[in-house]
Amino acid sequence: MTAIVELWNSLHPMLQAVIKGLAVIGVIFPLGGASSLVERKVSAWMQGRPGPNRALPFWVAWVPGISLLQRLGVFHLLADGGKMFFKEDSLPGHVNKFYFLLAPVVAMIPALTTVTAVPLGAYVDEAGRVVPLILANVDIGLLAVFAVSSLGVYALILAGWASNSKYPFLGGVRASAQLISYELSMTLSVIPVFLWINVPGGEGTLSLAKAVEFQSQPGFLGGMWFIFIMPIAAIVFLVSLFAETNRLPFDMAEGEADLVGGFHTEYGAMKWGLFFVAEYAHMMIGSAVFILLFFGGWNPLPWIPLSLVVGWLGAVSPVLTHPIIVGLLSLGIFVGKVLFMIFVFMWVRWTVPRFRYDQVMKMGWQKLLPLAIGNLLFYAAAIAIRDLQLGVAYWAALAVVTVAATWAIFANPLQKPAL
Amino acid sequence: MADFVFYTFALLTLGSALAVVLNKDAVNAALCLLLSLVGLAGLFVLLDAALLAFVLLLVYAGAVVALFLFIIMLLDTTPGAQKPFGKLSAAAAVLGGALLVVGAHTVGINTPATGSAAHVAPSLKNYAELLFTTYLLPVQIVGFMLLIAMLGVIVLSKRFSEAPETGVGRLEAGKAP
Amino acid sequence: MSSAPAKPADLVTVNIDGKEIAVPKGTNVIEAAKLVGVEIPHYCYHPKLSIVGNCRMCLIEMGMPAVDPATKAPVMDAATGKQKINWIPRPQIGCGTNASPGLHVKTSSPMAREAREGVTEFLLINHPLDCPICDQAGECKLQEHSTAYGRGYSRFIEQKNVKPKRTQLGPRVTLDDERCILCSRCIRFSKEIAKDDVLGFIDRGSYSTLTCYPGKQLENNYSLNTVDICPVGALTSTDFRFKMRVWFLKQTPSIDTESSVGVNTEVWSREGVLYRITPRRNDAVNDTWLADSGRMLYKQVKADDRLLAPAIGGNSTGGDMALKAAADLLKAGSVAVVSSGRSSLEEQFLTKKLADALKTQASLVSRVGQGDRLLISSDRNPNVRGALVTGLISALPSQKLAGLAADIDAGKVKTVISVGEDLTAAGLTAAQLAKVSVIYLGTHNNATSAAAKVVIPTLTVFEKSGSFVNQQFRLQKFAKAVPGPAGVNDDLVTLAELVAAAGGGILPFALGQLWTQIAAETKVLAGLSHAALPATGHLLDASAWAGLPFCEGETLHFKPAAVPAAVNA
Amino acid sequence: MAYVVERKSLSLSERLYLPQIVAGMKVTLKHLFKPNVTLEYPDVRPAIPPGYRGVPTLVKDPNGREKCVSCQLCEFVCPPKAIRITPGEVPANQPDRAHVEKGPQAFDIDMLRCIYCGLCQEVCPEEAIFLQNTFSMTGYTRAEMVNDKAKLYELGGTLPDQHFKWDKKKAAEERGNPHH
Repeated sequence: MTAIVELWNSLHPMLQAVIKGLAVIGVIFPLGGASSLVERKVSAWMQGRPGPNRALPFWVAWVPGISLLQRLGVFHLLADGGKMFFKEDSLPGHVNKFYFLLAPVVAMIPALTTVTAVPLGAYVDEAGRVVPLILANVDIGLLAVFAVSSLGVYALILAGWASNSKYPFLGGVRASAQLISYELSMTLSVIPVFLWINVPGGEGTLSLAKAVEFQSQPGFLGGMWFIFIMPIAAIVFLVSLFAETNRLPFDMAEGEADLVGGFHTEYGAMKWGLFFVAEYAHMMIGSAVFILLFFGGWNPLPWIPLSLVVGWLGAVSPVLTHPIIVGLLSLGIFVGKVLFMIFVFMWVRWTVPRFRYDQVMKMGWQKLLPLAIGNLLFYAAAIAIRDLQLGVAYWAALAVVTVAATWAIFANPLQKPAL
Repeated sequence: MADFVFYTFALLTLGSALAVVLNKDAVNAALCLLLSLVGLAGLFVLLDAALLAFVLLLVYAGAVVALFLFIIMLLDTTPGAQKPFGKLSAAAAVLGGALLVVGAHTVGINTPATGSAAHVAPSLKNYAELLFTTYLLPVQIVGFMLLIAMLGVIVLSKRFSEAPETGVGRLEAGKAP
Repeated sequence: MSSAPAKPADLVTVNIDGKEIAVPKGTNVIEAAKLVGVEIPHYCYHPKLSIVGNCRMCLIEMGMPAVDPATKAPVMDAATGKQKINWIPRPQIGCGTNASPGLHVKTSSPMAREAREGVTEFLLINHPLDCPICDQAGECKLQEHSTAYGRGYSRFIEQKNVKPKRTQLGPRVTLDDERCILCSRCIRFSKEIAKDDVLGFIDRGSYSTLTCYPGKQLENNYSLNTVDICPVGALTSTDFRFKMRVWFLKQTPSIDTESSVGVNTEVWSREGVLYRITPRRNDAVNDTWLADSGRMLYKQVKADDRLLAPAIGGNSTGGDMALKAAADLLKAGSVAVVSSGRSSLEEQFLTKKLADALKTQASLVSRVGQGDRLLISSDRNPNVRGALVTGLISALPSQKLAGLAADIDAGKVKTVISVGEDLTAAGLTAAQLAKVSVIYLGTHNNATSAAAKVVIPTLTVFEKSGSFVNQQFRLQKFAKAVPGPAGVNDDLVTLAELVAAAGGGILPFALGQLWTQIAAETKVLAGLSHAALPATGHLLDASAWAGLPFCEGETLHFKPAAVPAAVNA
Repeated sequence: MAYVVERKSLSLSERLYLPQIVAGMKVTLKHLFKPNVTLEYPDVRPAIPPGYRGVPTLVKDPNGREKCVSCQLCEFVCPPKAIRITPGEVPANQPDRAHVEKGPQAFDIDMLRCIYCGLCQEVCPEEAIFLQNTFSMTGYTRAEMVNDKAKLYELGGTLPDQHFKWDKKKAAEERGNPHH
């Protein structure tokens, strides 16, 4: 095991980076594909159906127990992938060919680039410090994720426009308006978290690893995940995340009931498949960020940080505290949480019907954005009162203002826009 | 290595900026602008100004250019339909060029040569402190200007879209046999 | 029946179901009831046959105004203030009861209904009830009246009578004796109308059976009329037997083309296929009859020798090519036009335009056969008088084209265009035909089409609309029953194009527009239009042709004018 | 006249969406663990209930004789005009059927048109046409989807006859006139 570590350390840093990058991509891509199968299975089970369970290549049919994999539809995944690669990749005659071909590639770029700034786990080094597993541990991690993923909208705009056809165009227009609208509330909703993290006198940071670190402290408030501290922010972020990833109930850009297939109507084969994988990659990155910020990252449970678990493992056997083991453990916990979030995405998709486009816009601008701003103001005030130790009177004033504002928004049964 | 990356990004930035001006198709121009911004962000990263780079990407590349594209696609501008190079454009070009030279010169004499003195990577905290202390007034002024511009746009677009509804033409249209 | 309006003195007022109506004296109650819109069910009664009253279906309740037997003074009803009616306690037959002044009739009183229900039950006792295989189903009087007056189930538990099911009464008529209700319509028709007394009943009671006299057959040319008038499915047409249920068939009014009588017919078709032809009632022409020979004419539509494609010099070609070839021949000049008495009036009008454009006089071929004094006249062309009306010809045609033959021999004619006439049959020899270029417009192959330079197929009378003028100078229209074969143009289109090619100007070929021009240019047709022609035809003013020696003898509703008949025979 | 239906104003939890969505998710989650209700069709065949209206077929009587007399009532009543019959006379050399006189020469049902309404079965006076259990009809060409007479009898088979209408008729014919 040590040999592996030494071999790894002996590699050129550039080569290390390339291998790490490839490893992450090598996980994201198949996970995107597998998610499509899971989506089919989950939807089927929720609807009382068995889902895909037919495909079985004849040359493996003799393997005992293979029928379980068959019932789980694993070979459908292979068949779907194979189909994507080998079916005829038609290029309609009326499209703008350059942008038409560019769009799926553009869709993949932000999906894969954002991974670099997302910590995927952590290990405890010899000095006892928790070191995050991250490709580029930059100070402004969250901003990098937001910035790069905001470029994802170009894929939809370009696909819609280059298709030179009504429905894709409408899909592209919808997508761009929706993504820009919800980016605001999304960004605003995470600011309280970092206000909370960046205590006075400390180092200013936007690092996601720092956010996890903050949730792994000892003590009641220290081990508390942010979902408990600022639930409104978490909800606003989650809803915006659904909108940003174009998932139901916000998949206005596809809207097969009214737009055939939305921006990807004219696409087929692997070009379409890239959009598909990009959507799942977006979901995964978004879920990862959500979990890092609000659900304690790679900590198994609230108030039970990873380091505590490592302590327990050390009590069982010192071998288990080896960085590789701990790294894999944290990675497992984190990926498990992310996959559960993916499941939540599917769960919501097969529960809630699609919004109308005017409802989407109304919710974004008239509900979520004011809510995010109010949330930000509330926590700014709260943090100020806490840090400056202004005393009970100010707490009482904040409580009164909050209650009054809440009453003003919700007490009036008339459907006035909130705030 | 760093030089190679710098020249690559510089070439990308300048080349696509030139393409923005020279391109006849508005969509192409907007996308070249995007490329130029990405290149600029890369240059910022080389200068260890990662925050600036990603804010640039987030605000300009992610939102502003997307809105440009949005408008261009909705208006369906046909390439080659713009007006010829007029006197006003020439004057604007001369003025802009002069400003560029002055600005570059000012920046050149005010900036210490590379490699000298305390070159500290600007942290998030530095930016925040400067923004909320030294540059608080400019930030607020710029914010108000943007607000005023936004309100102006809303008022202008409202008036134009409502004009035919209250105008005489509509009444007459109703009376037409 | 007299067509002159009845004088008021001949009218008597009767009261049917409470409605007063004035009817000619002698009208029976069934006809009188029809005038007030009441249908009295009947089987044996037929308006054109004698009355026997043996089916008892038309039973009605009848009464006369009461008079005091002693003083002959009307007996008044105190309650209503009207004359009291003495109702006869037993039902009377409607067909045998003639209108008399003051007659009161109840057609649907409980007594009349009960009587009809009883008659229906008796008729159905031995009826085989094989409607699913019966050709009459759908137009069967027994079926209709059983629906109205039957009880829906049978109280007859004994064995039904068994009679022969497939008796050949003649070459065209098959008898199913089990279905026969012994109304004797067929017997009366044979005796009274066809004057061929071959049918009769033998045996008694439920053994009664319709049969031919020993050694005789129902084989006269009107035998199928017995099938028409049979109220049940007993007499069936051997030709139409088991071919198609009548409710699928579309009825199109048409005219029988076999002679100048112009019998009104109904053509029954389904999806472009003809199935049968039946007479259409026209009291001024054919009453309700039609000759058997006229019923078989529909077979020419699907005949093997039908011309289906245009040809030049015997080789099939496109319609445009054939028209162009014909046009070239016409432009070359020295053309003779042979027209036909079988063409419709509209075609004859266009043919006249063609002859005018070619500066020639069209000739017509007459066909003379033996008339049967009923519905087949000796002039076997349906529309010779149409040619006179349109001015295509001014004198009656002869049977042979002697003049044309002479012209060909003299070399005066280079091209002959024949509109539906077989020139060989009209007296031209093969050698004469070989000397000229023949343009033949026709429906079937014959010696002329074989010898023709250009052949343009045309439509049969069932595939086009138009009109004929019959021997009474009655203008009668016929309508398109089925579409023509693919690729065959309407005859009017073909002729209009030929006229245009010959330099006669652009003529309309749509029936409505063409009639506007025909009515404008033809004096006796002024003010008429094809669309507005009544179903029974329009009698034209024939005074202009009164002196012509037509060859026809007397037929059912036609008396020849007193001119020497032999002149043209 | 149109009139406006006043809608009940939404309650707070309804306006917040989230409680409603969570309630919905509870329902879907319950279904996630419920057993499947799908019939895995080609492996598991559905039980056809009595009275099922499958592919229309022609049936023969217990003696193996054609029941249809080509009365064409089914052709007449068929709403999508899927049935096409060419009637014909039963030749005299069929001793056990000649007394029926009439039978179909050709009998085609276009299954691309058929809507399985069952009116043909309803209207048939001879009880010769039945919609039976077959529910799956496939073919590669349009022509294959037209069931001709032979196919219809193959699909239909033989059904018990309750009336023996034509047998009685034949017996009466052979007996002659028994009364008097």
